[in-house]
Amino acid sequence: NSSNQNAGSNSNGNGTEAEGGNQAAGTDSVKIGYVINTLNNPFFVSVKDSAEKEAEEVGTKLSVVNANNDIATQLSGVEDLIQQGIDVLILDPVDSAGALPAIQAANDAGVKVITTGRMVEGAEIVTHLGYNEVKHGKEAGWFLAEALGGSGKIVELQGVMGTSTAQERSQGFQEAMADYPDIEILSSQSANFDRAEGLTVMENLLQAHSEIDGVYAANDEMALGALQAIEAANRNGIVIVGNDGTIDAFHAIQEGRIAGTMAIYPNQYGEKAIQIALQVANGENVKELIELPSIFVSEENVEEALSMQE
Amino acid sequence: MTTSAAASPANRASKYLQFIQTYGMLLILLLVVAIFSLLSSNFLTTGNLINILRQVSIVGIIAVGQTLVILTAGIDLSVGSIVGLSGAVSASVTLGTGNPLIGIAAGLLTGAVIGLFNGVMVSYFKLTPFIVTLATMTAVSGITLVYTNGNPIIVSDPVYKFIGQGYIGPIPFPVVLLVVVYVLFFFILRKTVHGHYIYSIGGNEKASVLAGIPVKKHKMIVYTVSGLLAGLAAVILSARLSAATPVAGTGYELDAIAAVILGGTSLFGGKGGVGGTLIGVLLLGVLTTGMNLINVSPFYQDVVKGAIVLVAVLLDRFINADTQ
Amino acid sequence: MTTSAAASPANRASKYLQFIQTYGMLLILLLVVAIFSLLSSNFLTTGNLINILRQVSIVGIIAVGQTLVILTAGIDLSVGSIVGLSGAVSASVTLGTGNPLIGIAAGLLTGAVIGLFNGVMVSYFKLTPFIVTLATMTAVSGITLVYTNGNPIIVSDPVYKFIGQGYIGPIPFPVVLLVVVYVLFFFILRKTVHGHYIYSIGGNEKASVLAGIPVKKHKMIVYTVSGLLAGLAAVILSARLSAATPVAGTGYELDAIAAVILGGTSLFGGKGGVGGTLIGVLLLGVLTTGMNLINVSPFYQDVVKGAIVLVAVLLDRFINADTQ
Amino acid sequence: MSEAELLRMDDICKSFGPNVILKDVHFTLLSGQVHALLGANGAGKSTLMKIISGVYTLDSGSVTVQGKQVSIQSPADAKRHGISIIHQELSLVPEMTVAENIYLGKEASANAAGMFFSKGRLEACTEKLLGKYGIPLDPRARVRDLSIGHQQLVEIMKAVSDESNILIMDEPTATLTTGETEQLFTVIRSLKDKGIGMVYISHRLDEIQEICDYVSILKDGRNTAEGPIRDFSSEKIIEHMIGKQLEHYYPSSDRVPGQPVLELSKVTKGHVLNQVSLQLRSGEVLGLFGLLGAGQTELLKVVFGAEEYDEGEIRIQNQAVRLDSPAKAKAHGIALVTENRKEEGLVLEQGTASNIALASMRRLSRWGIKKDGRIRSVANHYVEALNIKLSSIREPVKNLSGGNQQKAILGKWLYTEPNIVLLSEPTRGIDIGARSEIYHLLSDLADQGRAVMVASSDADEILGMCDRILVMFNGNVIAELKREEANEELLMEYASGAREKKEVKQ
Ligand SMILES: Nc1ncnc2c1ncn2[C@@H]1O[C@H](COP(=O)(O)OP(=O)(O)OP(=O)(O)O)[C@@H](O)[C@H]1O
Ligand SMILES: Nc1ncnc2c1ncn2[C@@H]1O[C@H](COP(=O)(O)OP(=O)(O)OP(=O)(O)O)[C@@H](O)[C@H]1O
Ligand SMILES: O[C@@H]1[C@@H](O)[C@H](O)OC[C@H]1O
Ligand SMILES: [Mg+2]
Ligand SMILES: [Mg+2]
Repeated sequence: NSSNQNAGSNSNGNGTEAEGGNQAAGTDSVKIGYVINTLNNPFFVSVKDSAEKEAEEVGTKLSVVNANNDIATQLSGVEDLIQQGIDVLILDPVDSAGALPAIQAANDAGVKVITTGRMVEGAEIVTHLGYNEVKHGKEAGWFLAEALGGSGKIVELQGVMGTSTAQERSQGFQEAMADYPDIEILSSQSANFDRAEGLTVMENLLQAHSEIDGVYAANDEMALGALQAIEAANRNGIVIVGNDGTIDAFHAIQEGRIAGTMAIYPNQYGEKAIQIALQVANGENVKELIELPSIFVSEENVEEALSMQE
Repeated sequence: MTTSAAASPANRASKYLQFIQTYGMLLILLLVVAIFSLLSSNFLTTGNLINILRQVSIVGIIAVGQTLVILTAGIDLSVGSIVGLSGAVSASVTLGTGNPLIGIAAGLLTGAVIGLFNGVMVSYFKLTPFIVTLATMTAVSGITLVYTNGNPIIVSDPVYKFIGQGYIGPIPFPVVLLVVVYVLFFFILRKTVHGHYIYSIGGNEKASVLAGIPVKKHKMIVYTVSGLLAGLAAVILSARLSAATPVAGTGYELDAIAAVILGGTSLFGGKGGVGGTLIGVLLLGVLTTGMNLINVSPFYQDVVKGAIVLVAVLLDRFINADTQ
Repeated sequence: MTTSAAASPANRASKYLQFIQTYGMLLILLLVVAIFSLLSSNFLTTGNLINILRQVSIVGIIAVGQTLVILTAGIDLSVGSIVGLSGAVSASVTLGTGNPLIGIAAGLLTGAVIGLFNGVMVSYFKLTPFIVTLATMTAVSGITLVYTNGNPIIVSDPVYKFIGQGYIGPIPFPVVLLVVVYVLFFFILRKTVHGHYIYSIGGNEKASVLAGIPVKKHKMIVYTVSGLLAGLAAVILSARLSAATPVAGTGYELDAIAAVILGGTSLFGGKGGVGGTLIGVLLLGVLTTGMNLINVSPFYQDVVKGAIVLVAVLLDRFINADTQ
Repeated sequence: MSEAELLRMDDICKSFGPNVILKDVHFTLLSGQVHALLGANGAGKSTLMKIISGVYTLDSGSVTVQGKQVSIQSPADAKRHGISIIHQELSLVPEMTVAENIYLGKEASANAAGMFFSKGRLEACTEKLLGKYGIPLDPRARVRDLSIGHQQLVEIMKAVSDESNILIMDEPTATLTTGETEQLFTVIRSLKDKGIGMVYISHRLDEIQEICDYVSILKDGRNTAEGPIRDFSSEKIIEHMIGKQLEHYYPSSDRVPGQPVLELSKVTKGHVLNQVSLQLRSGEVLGLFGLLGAGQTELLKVVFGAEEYDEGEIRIQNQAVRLDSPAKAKAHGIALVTENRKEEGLVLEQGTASNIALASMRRLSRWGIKKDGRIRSVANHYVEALNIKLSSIREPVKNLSGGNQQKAILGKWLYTEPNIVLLSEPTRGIDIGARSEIYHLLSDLADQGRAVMVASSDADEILGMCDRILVMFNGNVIAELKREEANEELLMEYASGAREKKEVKQ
């Protein structure tokens, strides 16, 4: 059912020009390479699935390579795709740094490059489908603060230390908290974007602090892990906020077990990346910067969000 | 007999040394516990100690299998990936059949079958354990992704969840399982012929073959058990999370191996046991929890952890200076 | 003498066996290359072969140091973390001083110092290599985070970038370095006293001590070299990427160890060499690139990779069946 | 007991790669027979025995056990056919106790319940077994802590406790003293009475004469002679083994020793060495005689810096020295030929050339780079001089026969051109021809003015080759004897503590 036509209609501020233009002549001869930063979490798995689905629908060749969260693997993947003879490269960078040589290599080989997710400074690209992780951290932080009425004790679960996603989301979150002097961050700990670690770190934090009002988690996997810990400890009433907008998180929001998540619709993300790649391949004009739909999902809009995530 | 007379005190001394050797690390564990207790009043509480035990139960159980494998001078790198696949299988079969027991059995079986495969490759095809289990690890993580399509599987069956979240009296069920597994394998290593052969194979495989011991069979069993225990750990983990995630277990093999070696089992086989492993597991668990509790910045946690492990083994070395 | 007469053919035969033993894996590598060439017309092109060499240069260089360590019956788990820290140091010092040579020296030195530390702990304090280097690995990753504050460091100095992105004629500079390192250490292992001692220490440490060899010193050197080479790999990596990221290098130790063991070096020391390691490195590199080229879905890549590695070692075992 | 045929091997061939090791060998063992299998180092004795005990498989030929043709593929198969072997090389689990080693693989025979394991019951069984044969071992002692001789006793008892019909002993006495050897003979005689057939391999011909009924001799992997022992004098055996007669088995010596080069005063180490004082002069061969565990090995290791000592002083050329590592001792011109070749002597995976070069790399290199040509020629020199039988100087020494391995170790140390040569059981496992060559070699060293100190538990060899003899008992040097005044009885009396301390000259 998910026709690609609705991509722009219900998301905030996207600027795709070429709705319907993806059936243009020559789709089947276009080869797209997609280097995706990781498949280690459901979010990016959805991105990949939706991209593959879209490619199949429009009948174009798509090769997906997993960079495995490693910039060297990312570069190798790009090089391998160039050897394969792709026309357009979609690069979902592992990090805001370290992608430049990969993009250059593609340009040198005459491959057009689109980046998604993180912006790569100084790169020669056709367009960027982006979002802003600092902003995400901030928005999620604001929501949490407001949900607590502007005061309370909270903990932060960070992602893999040293990755730009973790850094930027944490930065945004901290900036948001700066606006709320009555909110005390009891502890910031890393749970490596992992559900099982979210569980154990939260168990420890629950041991350490008899009063916790809120949890900010840099992704939904950690938020869901923390949720298990909190429920098992019967520490009811702790407000949990995550990032990503995975199906599991939406269900938990529906059930009222977590408060909200900063959602970047992964299925639209993959789908749109393919559509734009095709436009680029066909020499159509695209905007230099296309902002990906991202929206904070809470109890209020979770049904709508779920219906979009099919 | 001139020697028997002299032997007894020597024997006693060697037992004493062995005690210190195994329990030198215990002293260090107690020291670390004492330090954390001073630094955080929440550390030395029943609640937190139970918390720690529950947290270490998963890697702790895996580490038992790893101990057996390492005692035979092998290694099993596939256990982490087994946690991923076994968890997915047991969760999905539970959902599919509606019967948690069938699901759990399927999860355990998955682990045992992968372990058996490793064991056959190592024993009968004489392949290097490191490469075999590394290859299995890679393949099994791939299979997990294919099987789950990369998505987590939610399980809410109460019986299933009990494995990870239930209690027997005040004791969490995973802790009960942990204790049962350690007691059982302590017994197996000490009191059964199989356990005896594990030591002899690791101590001198050639001599064991020459003694007519069915070395291949026993090695195969050991890898199978390691897989089975990883399957059990998978069930506990997914039950604890009410979900099986495809990345579950990543890196657990290294934690388990570290615990085994910290606990005094030699990578060259033949020396050590599950008692030491438990201490190693606890030491690593206490470190993680302790640092969360005293709120060490995540940037510094690894520095502190690495340093403490190093100091621990250095201290242990000085305690054991003469026994080498 | 009866022996000299018999010696020649036997000698030749044993050389032949040794050739097959080392190069059995080479045959398998060639087989894999042939298969990929059939499956993708883009595979067997000069461009792609150079591409593969450049890609494997980083882990390839690390694997040389790892080979030396493993030959002494040790292991070095810290190399991956050294890549992170050395890269950060060399990038930041390059930025700070404006002098890429000083930066590169600082990066290499960082690696060597960490390696030296490992070496001292293993040789002089007699700690288990596995635990020491695991602890260093943990601590060093932490230090990298603290040092970089978790942020990447961009370097755009052209001299610096040349190390990773430059060419000598048609050959990428990292490939030149790779070749130099392999040739150098092939020579060191075969033709120098230090190399001779590496084998004797790994083959029988006790006998080496009793032969009056300064075993501790040589072990220490080996770990230092391993750290130094990881530092070199770090410089190449950061130069290739024009950036050093704090998580760079994570997991490279396992890739390097896998290559070493695939290449026929025994984890128990004393047997093997860098020739085999190069083959192991290439096999793993060819697999990754080949699968990308023939467009194997990422979920299936691990399954295929694990399976091929397993088949490779099985084939190798059959080729070598008599030599065991 | 009737002389039933227990074992029969016909037309046995075995090659390793292109090397033909055994060619059409036949061998027959009767019930109650002690059958000597003789031959020079590398003749193929161990290989033949490994074929019947399931370690190697034969290329062609047939094996018949008690009239039935059998195929033996593994040690377990061999045991099932009632064949046990005491291997030439120790195959014990060092971390385990004496009892655990003796009953390894047959725990069930000592335990009631098959699956469970009771250390206590094993120990009781071991106690009984050891008591029966009067072997002085503690069932609970860890094998790692035993001297190599005691380890050998464990190995023997391990095979004896199998209660097999066929028992193969591959150089069981190489590490035993005369006393222990006598004990073993008692064991052998009692097994013989039970009709057990035994294959006995040894390089000590006097033992052969004493205990064996029948002799088979191999040379270069072929049968050369066999028959009842009464038809074989030692001279005849030697001739069949090495193809010629041996003259001047021991060297004659009329040296005049020079100045002391090594002096120990009151060196003490735990319970192992007690106030040991001695002098070693240039131009002499000094013998160190003692029973198992008397401390000779420890003494040599202390002098070589391989083990620490608690008190006392060591002087070299009148200079007090602190030898805290073998490297330092080597720098002082000391060499130590260790007794345990596999553990302490050889890098098994490496070739003979590499092993011989190992202790002299400094001389065999320049700027840290090996002189490969020089290494080869040195190795070839010692292969020739010591008559080491091998197929290539690069072939891993693990493939050499036991005696040839021992020679490779000797070569390694001879090439260091030491001034002070310490040797611990240097002829262990070496055939009679080569043994004599080694005696002459050591004598030549002394003639050149070097100082040689040999620890041995073989009284005959001590008496035959040494200018002066020190006897050790319980960590003490209790007697010093001149060659002329010494004889075997006297040595044994001192060594067993039956005779009180004799004044030791300082
Ligand atoms: N595994 C092997 N590979 C290659 N050659 C071998 C192997 N085992 C033995 N040999 C060779 O076979 C020959 C016979 O060896 P064997 O051990 O049977 O001699 P032996 O008669 O027992 O000598 P010793 O008296 O020294 O023990 C030797 O030349 C030896 O080098
Ligand atoms: N590492 C050790 N731990 C405990 N006891 C030891 C150790 N090494 C040696 N011993 C004991 O020290 C004593 C002296 O041993 P040593 O090897 O010097 O005897 P030896 O006289 O050379 O005997 P042999 O004739 O068997 O070579 C023995 O009783 C031995 O068991
Ligand atoms: O959204 C996150 C992604 O950006 C990061 O790279 O990996 C973890 C995810 O949850
Ligand atoms: Mg022999
Ligand atoms: Mg001795």
